[in-house]
Amino acid sequence: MTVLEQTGAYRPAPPPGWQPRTDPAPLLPDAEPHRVLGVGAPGSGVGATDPALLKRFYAELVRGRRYNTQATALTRQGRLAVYPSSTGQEACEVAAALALEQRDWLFPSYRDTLAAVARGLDPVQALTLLRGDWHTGYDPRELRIAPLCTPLATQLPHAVGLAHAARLQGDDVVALAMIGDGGTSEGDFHEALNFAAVWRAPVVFLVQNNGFAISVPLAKQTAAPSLAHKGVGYGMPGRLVDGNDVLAVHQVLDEAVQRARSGGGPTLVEAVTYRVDAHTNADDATRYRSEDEIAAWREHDPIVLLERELKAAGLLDEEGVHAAREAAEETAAALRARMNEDPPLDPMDLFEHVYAEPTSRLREQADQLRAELAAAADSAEASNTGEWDK
Amino acid sequence: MTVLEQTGAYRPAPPPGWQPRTDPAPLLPDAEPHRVLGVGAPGSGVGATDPALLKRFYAELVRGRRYNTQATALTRQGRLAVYPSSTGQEACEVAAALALEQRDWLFPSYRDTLAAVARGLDPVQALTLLRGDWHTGYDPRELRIAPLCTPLATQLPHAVGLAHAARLQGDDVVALAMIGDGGTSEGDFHEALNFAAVWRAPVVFLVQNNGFAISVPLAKQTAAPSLAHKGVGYGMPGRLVDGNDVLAVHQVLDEAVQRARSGGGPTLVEAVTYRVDAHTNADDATRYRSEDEIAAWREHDPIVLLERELKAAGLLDEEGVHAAREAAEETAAALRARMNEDPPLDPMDLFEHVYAEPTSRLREQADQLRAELAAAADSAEASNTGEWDK
Amino acid sequence: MTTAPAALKPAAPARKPATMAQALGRALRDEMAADPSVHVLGEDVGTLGGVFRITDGLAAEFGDERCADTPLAEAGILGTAVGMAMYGLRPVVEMQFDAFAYPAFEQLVSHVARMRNRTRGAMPLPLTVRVPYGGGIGGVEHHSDSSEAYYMATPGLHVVTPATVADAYGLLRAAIASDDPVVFLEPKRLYWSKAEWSPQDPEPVAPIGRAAVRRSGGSATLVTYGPSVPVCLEAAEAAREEGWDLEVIDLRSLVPFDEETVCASVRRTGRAVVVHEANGFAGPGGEIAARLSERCFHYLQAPVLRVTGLDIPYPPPMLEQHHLPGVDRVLDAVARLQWESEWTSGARTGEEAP
Amino acid sequence: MTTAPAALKPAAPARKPATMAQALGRALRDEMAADPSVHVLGEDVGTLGGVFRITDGLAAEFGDERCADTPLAEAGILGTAVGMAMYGLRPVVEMQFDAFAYPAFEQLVSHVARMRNRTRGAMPLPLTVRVPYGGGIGGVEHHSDSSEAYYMATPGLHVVTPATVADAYGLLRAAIASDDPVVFLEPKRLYWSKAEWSPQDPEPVAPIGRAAVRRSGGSATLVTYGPSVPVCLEAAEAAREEGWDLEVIDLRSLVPFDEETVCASVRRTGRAVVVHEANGFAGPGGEIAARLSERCFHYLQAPVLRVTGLDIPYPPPMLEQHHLPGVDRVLDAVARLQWESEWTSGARTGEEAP
Ligand SMILES: Cc1ncc(C[n+]2csc(CCOP(=O)(O)OP(=O)(O)O)c2C)c(N)n1
Ligand SMILES: Cc1ncc(C[n+]2csc(CCOP(=O)(O)OP(=O)(O)O)c2C)c(N)n1
Ligand SMILES: [Mg+2]
Ligand SMILES: [Mg+2]
Repeated sequence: MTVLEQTGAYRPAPPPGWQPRTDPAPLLPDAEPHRVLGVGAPGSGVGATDPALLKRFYAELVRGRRYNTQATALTRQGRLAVYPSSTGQEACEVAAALALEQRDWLFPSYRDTLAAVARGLDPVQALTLLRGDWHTGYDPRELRIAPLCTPLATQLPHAVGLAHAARLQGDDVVALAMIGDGGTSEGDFHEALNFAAVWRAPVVFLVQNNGFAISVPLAKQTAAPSLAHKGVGYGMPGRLVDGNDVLAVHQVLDEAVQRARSGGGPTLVEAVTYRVDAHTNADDATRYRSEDEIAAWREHDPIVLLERELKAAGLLDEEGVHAAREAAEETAAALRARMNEDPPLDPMDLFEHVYAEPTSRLREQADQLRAELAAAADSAEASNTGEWDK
Repeated sequence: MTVLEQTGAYRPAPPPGWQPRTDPAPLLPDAEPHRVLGVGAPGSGVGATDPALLKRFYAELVRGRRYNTQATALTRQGRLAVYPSSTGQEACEVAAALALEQRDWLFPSYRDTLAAVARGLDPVQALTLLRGDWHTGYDPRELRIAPLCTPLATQLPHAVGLAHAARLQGDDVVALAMIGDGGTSEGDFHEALNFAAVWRAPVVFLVQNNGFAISVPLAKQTAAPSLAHKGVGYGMPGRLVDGNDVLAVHQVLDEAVQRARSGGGPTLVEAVTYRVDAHTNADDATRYRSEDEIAAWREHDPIVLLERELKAAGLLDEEGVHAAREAAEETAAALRARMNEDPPLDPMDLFEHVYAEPTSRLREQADQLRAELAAAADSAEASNTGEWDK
Repeated sequence: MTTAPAALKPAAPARKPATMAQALGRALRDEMAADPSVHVLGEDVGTLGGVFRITDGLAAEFGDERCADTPLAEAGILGTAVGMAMYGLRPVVEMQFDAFAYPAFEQLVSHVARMRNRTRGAMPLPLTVRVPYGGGIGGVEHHSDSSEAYYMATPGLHVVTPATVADAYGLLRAAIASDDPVVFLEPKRLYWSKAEWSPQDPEPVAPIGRAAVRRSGGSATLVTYGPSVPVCLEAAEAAREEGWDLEVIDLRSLVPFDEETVCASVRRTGRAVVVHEANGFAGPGGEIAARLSERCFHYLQAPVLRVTGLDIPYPPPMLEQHHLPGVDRVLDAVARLQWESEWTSGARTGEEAP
Repeated sequence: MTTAPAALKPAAPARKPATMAQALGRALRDEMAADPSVHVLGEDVGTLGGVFRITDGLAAEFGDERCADTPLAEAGILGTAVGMAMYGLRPVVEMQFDAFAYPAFEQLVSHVARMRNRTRGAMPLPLTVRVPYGGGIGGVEHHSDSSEAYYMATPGLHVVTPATVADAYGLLRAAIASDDPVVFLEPKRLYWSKAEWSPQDPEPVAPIGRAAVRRSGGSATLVTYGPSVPVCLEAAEAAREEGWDLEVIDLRSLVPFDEETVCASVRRTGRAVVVHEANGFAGPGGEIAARLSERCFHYLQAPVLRVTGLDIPYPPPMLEQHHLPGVDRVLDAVARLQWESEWTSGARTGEEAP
C-alpha cells in the first residue's frame, strides 16, 4: 500500500515531529546594555565587589592603556611589525582575563594582547607575533592562553573543542573566546556557536562590538537587533553589556563562566565598546569616522568610569591614581627596554617545528641554509678583518 | 592630553554608540507551525484560494509522489546513479515552485528535483545530474532554475547575490533558495542570511526540516528553539509552517515573496516535514529511525491532507482523484520510457566547457582521447566484422 | 564441559578475505581500544557507521561521545577537533567525501598544518583527517575529487594513502598514533577490494614515509599510489606480452615522500611513468616527475611521463572512464619511453623531440 | 579667452612614474567606466579604498553599490559574487590577503571553477578574484602566503599574476573582461614598484596566457613570475660577471601556461632554473620543471633546477629573508647547471649524479 492509498484518521494536529519549542524568551538579551558604573548613586556601583578586585581592575586598566600607547610607539620605532591597539576597550580585555580561573583557557584574537597580559603573560612574549620574531611567543599550555589568532573567528571552534574535550575528561574547565563585531559574520562563528550549544560545551563567547571592522561600520556588518540576539538561533542565551564598564562586563562574564562551569552550557556576550585608536598603526581611521564620534566615546572612557566610581566610594584617592600610573609607567619602561633589544633569532629554527621529525627534504634545506649562513658569517668576518687591518 | 587625563562630564548613560535595537518581537516565528488544512471546519481550509490553483497543487503533489517512486525504481534498474527521494515532502517542493513568478529564480538543493519539475523543467533533464550523463541537464537561465546543488548550503549565497544583482539592476526579481535542516549548520548558511539581511536582498530561504541529515537527528544538529528562530540573529523574520500542509506553505511563501518583491527584504521559512523514504536509495534508514515514527508521519501525509480538504470543500471527487493519478502515471510512464533510452554521450564534451576556449593543454588531451576513441571504434568494427565474417 | 576448540591454544589465526573498508574500521577500533584519547567525529559516523560504514560499531562499543555524530559543518568539525587536540585528545575526523572537505580548508591550512610550528613545538596536533577520495565509483558531481595536490602543497601536513588491505590497517593506525597531523586519503574505489588478512595477526607495515615496491622489474618504473596501484599492476602484467618488465612502486605516503626508494628504482630502470587519478596540471605527478628528472637526470633514457586524470573538472559518472588513467593509457605511455636507443642517444645532440 | 594649452591638441600624454598599485586601481576604474556590469566587492574596498588602497576612489566615482563594502565573510563574498555573475554582472572580488581567501575555497573550487562546465557553457562566470599574495613585506602570520599552487591545481580557473606596472594594468583589464573566472594574484611587495607609465596611453599587453621574455640570453633560462621577476633580473645582471648570459621569462599567466615560449627558450639555452616564492614541494615549479624536463628532454644539458620558498609554513617577518629565494640562491642554482660539459656528456652512461 502506498501512502497515496492509505486511509488513516484525519488528524488536524501539528505535524507528528512537532513539539513545542523551548521558549526563546530567556535567551533574549537585555533590552539595554547592562551597566553598573554611574548608574545609581555615586559610588554605589562597586556594590559588594571585593575591594582588592576593584583595585586590580583599576591597576590593569591603567596599565593596559599605557601598554597600548607604548606598543604603538614601538611600531614607529620599527620594533613591532604592527600593533592593533585596544585603547578604549581595556575594560573588556581586563574583565575577560580576570573572569577565568587558572585552569580555564583564554582564546584571544589578534587584538587581545592586553587580555593575555592581564592573565599573566609576559608582556614581551605577548608581542612576539607582532614583533615578528616568531608566530607565538609562549607555550599556550603554560598559562592556558591559546595563540593570538589572526584568521578571524577561526579560534572559536578551537575553544569549543577544547572545552568539550575537558568536559569529556571530567574536568570543570571553561574556555572564553574573544572576537570582534566583524568576526561574527564569518562562517566559523556560526559553526562554533552551534557546536557549543549542541554539545552544551562550557564556553563563553565574548564579542567586543567596537563599531567597526577596520573601516566597515556595524550597520554594514549586520541587520540584527543586536549581536547578542544571535544567541537565540543557537539556543544560547545572549547578554548585552556596556563594554566600557568593567564591573558590568565582569558581572556578565562571571555569570556566564559559572553557568558554563556548572554544566549550563555556553553564553554569547556582546560588549558594546569603541576602538579609540585606528585599526592598527598602519590604518588611517580619518577616512571612515569622525572626530566627534571619537570624542563622544572619550567621554565614556572605561578608566574614567571606574576611577570616578572608586573615588566616590572612597576606594581610590589621588595617591592610588598616582601609584597605578607609576606602575603602568614601569611596565612601559620595562617593555620599551626589553623590546629595544634585538630578539635572539636562529634561522635554523625554521626547520625544527614543521613536523615532529624533520623530513629528509627539510634536512636538505636546513643543510643548505646552514651552509649559506656559514658562508655569510665567513665573509662578514673577512670584511671585518679587512676593516681592522686598514 | 591622553584619555587618562581628561575631565569630561560624568555621563551615566549608555555607551555613545548604543541606540535602542530594533524590536526583535516581529522577527520571532509563530509559536506553532502555521497550518491551514484540517484546522477549521472540514473543507474550510481552502478559504479563498483560487480553485484552479488548488487543483494544480493536488495534481502536482500526486504527480510528484509518483515521480519519486518512479525515479527510485530507476535506480534499481541502474538507470540513475542515485536518487534522493522527496516523498513526504512534496508539499514543500510544489509550494516552493508555485510561489514564484516566471521572472523569479529557484535555487534548489540536490533533493529538490520535484520543485524544478513543478516549475516546468523537463522531468528527464531534471535527472541528468542523478543519471550521471552530465552535471546539469538544462540551461539555468531558461526557466531560471539554478543547478541542483550538492555541496550543502553553498547555493544560498548564490541566491543572495543574484537577487541583489537583480535589485541593483532595477528588476523586481525574487530568489527562493531551498535547503535542509542539516544544511543550516554550514557556515555558508550563516553568511548567506547575513548578506541577505544587510543588503535587504529579495530572497526567501526555505528550510525543509525533515528531521534528519542522513542519519543525524535534529537534536544533534541544533539546540535552537526552532530553525526559524535563526532569523532573529540576522534581523530577518522567521516563519514556521507545517511543511506537509501545502496551502500553509503556499501562504507563508507567498507572503515572503511579496515582501521580498516590494523591498521588504529576506525571510527565513522553516517547514516542518518528514522524509518518508531513506536519504537516498543507497541509504539504510532502519539504522537510525523507527517504523513507528514513519507511520506517524504517514498519517500526516501531504497528499491525504489536501485530498480530504478538497473533497470536503466539494472541489475534488473520485473522478478528480483518478484523473490526477492517471496523469501521474502518464508522467511516470514517459519518464520510464525516456530514461530507459541511453542518453547521447559525447566524450569530447569533456573538453568543451572547461574554459571559453580550450587551452592548448586541453586540445592535446582532446586529441589523445579522440585518437583513443577512433582506435576503439576501429577495433570494435574489426571484431564486429570478424563476427559477421564467421 | 565439552572440549570446545576455543579452549585449545589457537593456531595462528585464520587469514580470511577482508575488505579495505573492514581493515580501516578495525584500525579505528584497535586504536580506540588501545588509547582512550582517540576520539572519532564527523557526519553520520555514529549511529549510521558512516556512509561507507567505516566507523560501523564504534559508537556501540565506545559510546557516542568517543564516536560522535556532529552537526553538519566541516570547518566546525575540524576546528573543534583542533581544540580537542589542544586539550590532549587524539581526534580522528571523517570528511564524508573529498569535495566536502573544502569547507574545512582554512582550518586545515591555517591551523592544523601550522599549530606545531606556530608554537615552536609546544602544541603539536595529533590529529587525523580521513578523506575518502577519488573516482571510479559512479559518484555524481563532487563525490569523486582527487584533492591530494592541495594537501601536498601545504607544509606541516603528512599525506598518506593506502592501496592494500594490510596498508589500510597499518597506515591508519600509524596515522592516528602520529604526533603530526595526517591527511589520510582513502581510495573509495578500493574500499571493497579484498585480501587475505587477519586483524589478530596483521602484517607489520613500514612507518609512514616509506614507499613499497609492489612488483619488481627492470624495464621501467611505474610510480603510483592509492586507486591507481591496481591499474599499474594490471598494466605491468599486460606489458609482459610486449616484452617489458615493469617495476611498480606504491608511494603510500605522498608527504613525506620516499625519494630514496623511487630514485633507486628509476636509476636502475632508466625510465619512469607517474600514474595518478588527480588532474595532471600542477598535480602530484608534477612534483614527482620534476624530482625524478632532477635527481635521476643522468640515468634517464627517456623523459619521465605522466598518465593522469585529464585537466578538467571531474566528469559525470557516465564519462568518468575517459578521465581515469587506465591500463591502455599506462601502456601507451610506456611505449613512448623512447625504446629505440639509437635515436635516443643521438637526440642529446639536439634534434627536435617527437 | 587665453589660448590655454589645454585647447591645443595634446601631444602623447606624459609618461610619469606610476606604482603597480596605481595601475591596478586605474584598471579597475577604466573597466568600471567602460562596462556598467563591472562591480567591485570585498572587505574595506569602499570608504577605505582597500587596505592597500587599490580601490581608492572607486566608491566615490561609481557609488557604494558598484564598489561595495561587504560583511566580513570571504565565502559569502565569493558566493554572492557567483550569484551576481549568474545574473549577468561582472564581479571583481577583493580578498584582503592570501590566507584570508581560504574560507572561500569551497566556493572557488566547487562553484567558480565549475559553473561553466557544469552547465555545458550555458552559465559562464565572468568573475575576477583579486588576491594580494606573497611575502617580503614584513607581514605577520597569515599575511604572506603564496597560494598559487592551490589555484593552479583547479581546472576551470585562470591564474594570472603581473610583475610590471604595465602588465598589472593590462592583465587586470583582460581578467575582468574575460568570460572565464580569473584568480588574479597581486604580488604585494611589488605594489609600490614603479615604472614610467601613462593611463591615457597604456602599453598594449599580450592576452592572458602569454609569457614575456624580460631579458634575452643564451646561457640558461630563468623561468619565474610575479614577485620573483625582479629577483631573477637582478640575478641575471649579476651573472654577467660569471660569464653567464641568462634569459629571464616572466610567465604572467600560470594558467593557461605558455609552454611554447618557455620551451622555445629552454630548447635554445639547454638549461633552466624555475624560481618562485611558493613552497617548493608540490609547488608551481614542480609542474613547470616536469613539463620542461619532458618536453625539452633532448635539449637539456642539465637537470631543471628549482629555487623556491622552503618547505615550511611561511616564517615570521624577521626570518623571512631566509625563506625567500634571493639573488644568491638563484646564482647558486645556475652554478649547479653542470657547465663542465665533458662530465655531462659522459654522465648519460650512468655514473652517480653529484
Ligand atoms: C578570515 C579573515 N579575513 C580577513 C582578515 C583581515 N582583517 C583583520 S582584522 C579585520 C577586521 C576585524 O574586525 P572586528 O572583527 O570587528 O575586530 P576589531 O578589529 O574591530 O577588533 C580584518 C578584515 C582576517 N584577519 N581574517
Ligand atoms: C558540504 C557538504 N557536506 C556534506 C555533504 C554530504 N551530504 C549530502 S546530503 C547530507 C545530509 C543533508 O541533510 P539536510 O540538510 O537535512 O537535507 P536532507 O538530506 O534532509 O534533505 C550530507 C551530509 C554535502 N553534500 N555537502
Ligand atoms: Mg570591530
Ligand atoms: Mg534533513
